[in-house]
Amino acid sequence: MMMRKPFIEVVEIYKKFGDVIALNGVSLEIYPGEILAVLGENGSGKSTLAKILYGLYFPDKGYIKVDDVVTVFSSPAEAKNRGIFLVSQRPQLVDDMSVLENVALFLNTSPSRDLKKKLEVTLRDLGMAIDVDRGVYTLSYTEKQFIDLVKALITQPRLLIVDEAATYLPRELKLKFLDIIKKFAARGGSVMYITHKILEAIEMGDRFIVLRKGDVVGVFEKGVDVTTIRRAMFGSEEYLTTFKRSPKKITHESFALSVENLIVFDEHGKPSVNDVSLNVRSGELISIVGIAGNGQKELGEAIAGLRKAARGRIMLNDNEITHAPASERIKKGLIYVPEDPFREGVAMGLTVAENVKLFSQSKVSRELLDALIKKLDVNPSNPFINVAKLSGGNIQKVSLARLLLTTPKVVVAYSPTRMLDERSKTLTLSILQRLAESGSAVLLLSEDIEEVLHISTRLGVMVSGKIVRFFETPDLESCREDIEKVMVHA
Amino acid sequence: MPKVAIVKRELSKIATALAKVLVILLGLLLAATLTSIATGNTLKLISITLFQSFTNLNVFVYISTLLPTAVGLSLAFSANAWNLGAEGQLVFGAIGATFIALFTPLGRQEIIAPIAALIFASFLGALWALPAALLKMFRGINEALTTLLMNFIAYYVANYLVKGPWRGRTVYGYPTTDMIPIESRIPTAPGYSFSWYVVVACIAIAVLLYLFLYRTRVGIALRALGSSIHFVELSGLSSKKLFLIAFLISGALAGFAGGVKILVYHKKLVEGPIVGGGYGFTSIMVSWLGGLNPLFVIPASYYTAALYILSFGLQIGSAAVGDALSSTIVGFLLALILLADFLTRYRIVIRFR
Amino acid sequence: MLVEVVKIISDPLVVALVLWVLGDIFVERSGVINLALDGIITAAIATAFVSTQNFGYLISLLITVTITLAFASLFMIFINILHAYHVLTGLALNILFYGLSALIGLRFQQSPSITTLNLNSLTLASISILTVALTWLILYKTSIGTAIRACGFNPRAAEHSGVKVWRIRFLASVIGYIAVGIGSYIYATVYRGGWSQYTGRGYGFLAITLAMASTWHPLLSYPITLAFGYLYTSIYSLQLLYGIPPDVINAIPYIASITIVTIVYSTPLHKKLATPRALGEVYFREERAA
Amino acid sequence: MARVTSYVLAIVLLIIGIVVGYYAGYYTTPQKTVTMTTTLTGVPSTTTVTVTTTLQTSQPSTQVSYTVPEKIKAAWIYVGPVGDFGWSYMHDVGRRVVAGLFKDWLETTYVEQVSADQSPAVMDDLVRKGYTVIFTTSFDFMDQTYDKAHQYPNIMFFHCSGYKRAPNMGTYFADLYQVYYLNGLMAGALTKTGKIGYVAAHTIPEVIRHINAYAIGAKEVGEQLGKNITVYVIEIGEWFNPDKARAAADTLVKQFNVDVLAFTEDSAATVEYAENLYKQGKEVYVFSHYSPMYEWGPDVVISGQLVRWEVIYTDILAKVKAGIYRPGNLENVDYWYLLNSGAVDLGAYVYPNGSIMHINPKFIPILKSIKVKDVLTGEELTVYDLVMRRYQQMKEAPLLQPLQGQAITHLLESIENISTGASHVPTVLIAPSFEPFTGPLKGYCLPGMHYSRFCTGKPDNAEVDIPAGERLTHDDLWNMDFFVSWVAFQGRI
Repeated sequence: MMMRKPFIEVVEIYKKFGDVIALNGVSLEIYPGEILAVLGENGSGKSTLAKILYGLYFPDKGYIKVDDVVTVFSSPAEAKNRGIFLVSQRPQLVDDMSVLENVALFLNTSPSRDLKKKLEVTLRDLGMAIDVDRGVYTLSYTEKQFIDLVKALITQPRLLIVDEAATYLPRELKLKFLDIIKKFAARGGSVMYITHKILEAIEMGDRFIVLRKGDVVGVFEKGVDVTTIRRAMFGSEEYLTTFKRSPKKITHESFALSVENLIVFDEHGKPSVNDVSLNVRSGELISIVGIAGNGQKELGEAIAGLRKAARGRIMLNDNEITHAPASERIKKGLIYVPEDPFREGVAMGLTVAENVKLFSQSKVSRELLDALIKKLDVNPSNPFINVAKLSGGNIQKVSLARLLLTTPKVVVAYSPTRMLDERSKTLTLSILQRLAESGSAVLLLSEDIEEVLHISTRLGVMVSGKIVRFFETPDLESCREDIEKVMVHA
Repeated sequence: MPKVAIVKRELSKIATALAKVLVILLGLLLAATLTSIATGNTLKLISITLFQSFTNLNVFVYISTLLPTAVGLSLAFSANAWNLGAEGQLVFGAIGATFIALFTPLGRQEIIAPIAALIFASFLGALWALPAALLKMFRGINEALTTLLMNFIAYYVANYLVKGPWRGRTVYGYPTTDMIPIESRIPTAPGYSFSWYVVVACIAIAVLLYLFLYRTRVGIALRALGSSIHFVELSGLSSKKLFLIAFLISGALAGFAGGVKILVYHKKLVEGPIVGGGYGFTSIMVSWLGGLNPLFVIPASYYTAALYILSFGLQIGSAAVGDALSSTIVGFLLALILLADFLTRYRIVIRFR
Repeated sequence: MLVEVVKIISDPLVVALVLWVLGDIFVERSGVINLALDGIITAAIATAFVSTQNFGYLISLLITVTITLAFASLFMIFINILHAYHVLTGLALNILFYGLSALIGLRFQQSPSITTLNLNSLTLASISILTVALTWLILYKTSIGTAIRACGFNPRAAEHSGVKVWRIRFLASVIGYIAVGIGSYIYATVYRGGWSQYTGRGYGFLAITLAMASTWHPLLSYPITLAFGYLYTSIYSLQLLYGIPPDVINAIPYIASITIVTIVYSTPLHKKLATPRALGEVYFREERAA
Repeated sequence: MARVTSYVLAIVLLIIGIVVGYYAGYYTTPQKTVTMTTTLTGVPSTTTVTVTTTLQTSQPSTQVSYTVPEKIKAAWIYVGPVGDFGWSYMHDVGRRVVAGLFKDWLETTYVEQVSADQSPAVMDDLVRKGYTVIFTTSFDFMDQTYDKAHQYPNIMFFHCSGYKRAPNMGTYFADLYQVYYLNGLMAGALTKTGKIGYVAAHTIPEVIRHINAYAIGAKEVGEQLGKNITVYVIEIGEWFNPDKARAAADTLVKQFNVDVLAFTEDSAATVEYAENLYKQGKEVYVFSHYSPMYEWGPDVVISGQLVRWEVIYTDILAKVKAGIYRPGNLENVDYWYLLNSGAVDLGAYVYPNGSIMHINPKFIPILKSIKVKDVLTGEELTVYDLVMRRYQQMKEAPLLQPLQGQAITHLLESIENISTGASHVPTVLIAPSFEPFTGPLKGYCLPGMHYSRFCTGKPDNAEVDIPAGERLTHDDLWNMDFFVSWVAFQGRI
């Protein structure tokens, strides 16, 4: 394999944002037909590297060699012309246009009838039945991610950069997604697979490169073990996953949050939450899992007040809040942790301190602020820095500050750990668990059973807008297979 | 082929400010030179006019209209409330001030009259902003559109008043109201045409609004509204109420400016386009020049005011400089600010490989 | 009734207005707030007028369109390369363009008027209808149109799809300002035939407002512009017949616009009309915010 | 690295700042001496000619020490751009004439596009730059000028079209109503439908005078030719809006079958419109307004009104130079210049040699072919001769000539002639022997306007009945708030 010429060589790439060095002279090469896994924590520079390769960022120093031609890309269009494409963490589609138009945009052709036929065939071959005239905003996250991948494959690229794109897909779909990528590599395409999940990387990669704070700290061949990679990723720092489910300690008999026969419609007037009832007592941590697009998001938003409830009732400590605006519910002690920190978790353009100030109903002293930043491990720790300058993971952490200011009566969280590396994920989950222990009623809506299995007191599975089954045993881990079966086959 | 890219530059605040000042100064010199070449006036004459425009105390004439309006707009814009109707709100403020001064007994009370007139002017300004805000909140209608259209309607309301029911008895049929009583006028500084009271009030307003926007929770929430409505809602503040607040404050401040125009400059209500005079639109520009920060709006309004003085000053005593050339020069100088802003925030990278 | 409609459709002022609105739709569909339109229209009218006097009608059309494109390019340099705030740039450049319009007009004017071109109703009507159709086709049926709209909806995603946002915005402004240039030419040579300082000032803002009212949709913009044009040009008879004061009459088109938009928005129709969400967004590729 | 660059930048900037500051300071220093010259004081001149007679009670005129400066610096403030080819343009033509005429001792400047609230600051600036005579040429500037006149007692202000005066602030105006009457005569002769249109900017007394005079003229001729004359008036509500003027003209022609147009709006749009119609084969005639607009419509312009501000400016500035006008005695200076002064004239074109084309040659044969009677004498003559006779009658107002420019004379303007008591000189003519606004006239009061002695205290649309032989006075003209009954306006058709 080493005898072959690399398709692309990255030479001494250096990129700085303000005072933060994102990439500090990174060099690597990718060969045709191989999957190069790039690993690293949040803020290690993985995404920056991907964006430089795709022409979204312009490197300060260093260059790229494609087919022995030295270059740097100053726009994605150039990268695309060289057969490079990036499927990123968030599907990059134009929401207001149809699927067909998005693909046409990518292919630089008009949205003609021929293209429509071609696209429909391609999608059918991949086993996706999507009406291509639908507006993208009506698609689920999964569907969007697939379209993003499919449109890249239509052009038959030479290098596919996959930046955490499969990380958040539900297992079954993820397998399908990864399969497509593997097939692509088998046909001779190059893949740069970026992830922070070590197991996923080992499963996919032919070679491994580990980044830490902008430096390449390890290059491994196939057959490397998890510990080696982990050591490279985290350095000497120890990282723990010790969750002990605390004994059920229900302080109240009454329900802190109860949802009765709730129906919520989506953008097309179809019920995405269909007759859901559930109760959460103080001190309980209840999880609702399901494959993305089965209504967890809408359920969470309806409880938070960001989405209208069509029928049913939502009660908070025996007060009806079904039609109260979101702001009212927050004041009454219901805190919602959204999935997307960029759009809902923080206000870009404000400083960290100002964001925290908004969460708090009372005055925030400097000491409290510093303590919070320390507790949440926000980096850099300057509270007067603009949030927009932080990395995605750190922004998510800032948005969690809302949980630490008071002991809320009810916490509703929807996929709060998406975009987080393992350390931050642990931190987030432990915060939620601690809140439940100190008497909050916690409702955790998720698409990832791994993360909720260890901490939930009760677990519901949601399929097509309905909660089909509750699991309530002290040892949820033992039910894992059952839960997965219900999620997929209900 | 060389690759050209634009990347961010991070300068310290002082360096940014100095660089901007430098670009502006060089721009002024360049403008002076070009003007003198174009018109055949000596560079000396043009330079004197330039210097005098920036040192003329009469800049406060314009500042006292532009500053309050622009400060209010910067609040609205940072809350994503696209109030393009400052012009109309200003006209309504003028109508309000005239009403108090001319048609109520308050108008004859010293000290009370101007204060009452300004308060009512602010109230009417806010009131004229209200329909657009309500239409946006309850019907989702683009507020930029409605406010823009309501400017014209405000003009015609004022026109209707001065030609109809409010037409003065002592004005020989001209379309104006009678003069407002002396008690309700605000005296101007001797030798100049502005009022110190108003200037102080305007600067106080700017500082207060800065404190409001950057130090209070509601103010911070208003700024957060610019990036995410859901975020604000999830922080326990009603985005609708905040939107309304932003709209009403910007309307009220435009109304205040309109009141000032009546009490200090016009001393009677005149036709809408004359009261408005395009200041509502210029204020939009000023608020962006100041980066939507009330404190920076102060120098921005000073600069714009000086350019007003300049555009007239250039015409005086020099050959061949009419409004055409001076407005070209003013436009050129404003464009230079944009260039200065670019140079301090970005740099162009050219790589040959 | 039919006579009235034909009269409005072929009114040169309305035809010019339609072209301005369509030109604005192109530019704003690509995500650029087009406030410099007013200044550019003013300057284009002055150019059309003086170049017709100096070079005749045909060459003048070429000159007008070229100069309009030159002005638009200046605006686009500020937006796309200097990354300046759209609103600020538009308003600042307006002042420059007003000044330039007067300089051009006063410097090159030969006599105070030109003989207006006598185009028949059919020609005028077909100019505007063709432009409407063409705008719709380009925006919704071609790859360029798709790219333009994508830049207005979400420049980041568009860039990610391999669209050079700055280039597409430039292209959109070129197409749009060709329409604006022709509109200004029609105003100067077919409608007015005369020029005085700052002729045409205010129509740019009117066009922007009308484009906004029609949610930047070319097909919708046509009836809305016609309705406005009718109210704007033909209601003075109300004054003589019913004694309605001029200021009330002058306000009617604006009040009607707000009413129409309110009614449209109260129906489900507006949900189908996707508006350029990123309008006014200063797009910088390396911005780290998602 | 960034820190070092910023320090270097700071130092460089500082140096440049100092250089620039020095440069600016250096060039501004001599300016101070210039301002000094304006405040020169000296012994009052003994050659003063005082024409003022205190007529109105006013504030005691402030005693200002003043000598006539060697060089007089005069400034004009215009409300619009000079390039409007209307109001401001004609003022500037006047300015250029005096600037050339008195170039030995007069220095002029102008500031254009000034709005009412900007004008005080502009006046401050002008005073600071040493201008001692300031002409403010818009009604909008009246109160601001008045205030500044009090603030700067030794600067002379002249305000156009207003009615407020101060010891150092005079007023002037050139009124066109007599010319409109002459236009009306021709309109009455040339209309085929008997329907005549008028596009009005605002219905203020000045424009009402124009419309009434025009209507009176049209009826005088039209009635004799068996036409039922109606003057349709549309008010557009703006002084300058070419497109609205055009829309209004279009409405008048298309919907009210009007075939002769006149207007008060500061652009040539109405003329352009009529010329376009002519090219499309429809004949609608028009009168040019204010500036010579013949060139805009050589086929359709019959005649028009011309203003020549230079007549007034020459008079004022010559008297300023002679020391006749000085700060302190302008309280009663009020120019109300009519045809007899030369400040207004009948016509639409000024030939390169300076003579005026009173009537478009195209229409002279037609006007000469229509015969009517002079209503005063009963004599039969052509319309052309009638127009010229009236023109001459109004141009002759001998006795008041030297007194003109004084508010006091307004009281005498309506006195046609005066008896001397000497038997060999029966009467002396002092006002024009013909005045359009002479009874009998019937009209109606305009809604919302009640100032004149005819309409004060009366309801809207009340009848106005001016008895035969009564000549309206200056005050009546200034306050005119009624239309003659054959004017159709706002629902009164």
